[in-house]
Amino acid sequence: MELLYFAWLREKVGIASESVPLPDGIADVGGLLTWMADRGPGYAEAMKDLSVVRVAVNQEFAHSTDPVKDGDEVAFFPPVTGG
Amino acid sequence: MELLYFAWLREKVGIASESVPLPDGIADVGGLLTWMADRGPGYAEAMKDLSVVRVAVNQEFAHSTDPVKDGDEVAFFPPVTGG
Amino acid sequence: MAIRVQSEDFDVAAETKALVAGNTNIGAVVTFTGLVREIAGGEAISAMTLEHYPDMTEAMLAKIEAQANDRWALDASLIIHRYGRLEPGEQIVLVITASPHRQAAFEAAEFLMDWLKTKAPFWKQEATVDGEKWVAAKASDDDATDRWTENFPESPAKIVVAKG
Amino acid sequence: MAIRVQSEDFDVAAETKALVAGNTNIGAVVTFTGLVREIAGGEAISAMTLEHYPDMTEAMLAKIEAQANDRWALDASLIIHRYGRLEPGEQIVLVITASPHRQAAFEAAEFLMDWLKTKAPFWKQEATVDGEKWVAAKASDDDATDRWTENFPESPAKIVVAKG
Repeated sequence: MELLYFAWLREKVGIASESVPLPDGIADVGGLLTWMADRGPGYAEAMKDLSVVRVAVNQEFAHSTDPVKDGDEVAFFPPVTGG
Repeated sequence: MELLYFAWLREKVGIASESVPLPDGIADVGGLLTWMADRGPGYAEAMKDLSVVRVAVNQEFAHSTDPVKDGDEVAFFPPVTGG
Repeated sequence: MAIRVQSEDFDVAAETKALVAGNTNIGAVVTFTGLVREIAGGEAISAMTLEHYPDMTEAMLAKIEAQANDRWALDASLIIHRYGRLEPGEQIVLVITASPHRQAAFEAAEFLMDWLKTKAPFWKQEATVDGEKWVAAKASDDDATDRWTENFPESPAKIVVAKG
Repeated sequence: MAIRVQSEDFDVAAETKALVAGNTNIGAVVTFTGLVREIAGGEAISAMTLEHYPDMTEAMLAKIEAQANDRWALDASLIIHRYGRLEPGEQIVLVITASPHRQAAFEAAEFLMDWLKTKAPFWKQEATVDGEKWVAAKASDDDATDRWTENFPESPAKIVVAKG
């Protein structure tokens, strides 16, 4: 799957995007987030306060119970501030 | 006093403005309207349906109980349709 | 706030630029432009003629300005209303509002348009194939204005006269 | 409806003209222009940088277009959003709506702006004397969006994860 990071999430993780295989046993957005927080200090820092993390799966806003599968584009970012 | 007429009220009355002395015994907008309707066929026609007549005294919207006095500028017109 | 009543056309871009230029406190600019429609009330019109009462428009301006500025933090605002003969596609009216924030700019622009529609002394006459017709006021415009306040001080209330 | 995401500035007058030209069914045109303010959240800013997620903006467009057209009779509409570095006074965003009637044009423009503020994937970073700061989202923007619907289908709901 393709993981994308934006704004301060990108800065904390340290990269804008990466390709990873779907981790074993992960089937939804909530599982993916828990797995992400364990990948290292930058990821842990980025996922520390999930109240300010939004997730989009294949360019659509997703909830923690929404499924993820290999091949998905999953983006992590703060609440939007455009307009 | 100066009387002004706009839109179809002007067309029915036949003139855009006229100067008249304050009629005897007239002290408010309602009295003036009743007096106006008796001035001739054009005036009667213009004042036939008062639900579509608006009055401004000295450039301010006025109610039937608002006073009129000599020297006032009193305008008669239909509900506005600008904008 | 300024109001201009004129027969000439106006340039929205130039007016906006003049209002906003150099004021970096402004974060939101709303413009409303009203155009003459070719079809009005189901009938084709070839032109429209606007009559007005200039002294009253001027006299009303100070009040509407005070109300708008009491309600919203406006950095600048402008109203232009044309009179005379206009053809379909031509511009009739312009409202511009500028504020630090978008909600104030939107609300003030709507308020000023509602005011123009129900309180400003302009009257439209449409030229149709059946001849010239004065446009009737819409109750929906009064309703739109009513949302801004109860007891609007200069409400153009119906005249009720005791027949005697 | 069209949406354009670009680093270049835009010309409100030219965009409006292109949308409206020749359509005499249009009676009301509303434009909203968002500008970079010099003071934001009480602090002076020297510039702002906008980051965005282009594929998602594109993917969201069809939905927002369908919603706006279900709700309002729009003859034309346009959204332009800039990205990259912008200085105070520069234009950030443009929304134009055109309709036979003013209420539809106003409401649709507000709806599109509320959507942009809460759903469109853009992020602002401000340059202040203390360095660069990411702008925090405002709850008031979510509230503004909530007025348009309950159960907004693509609502960016908070993620709740059971800690285990």
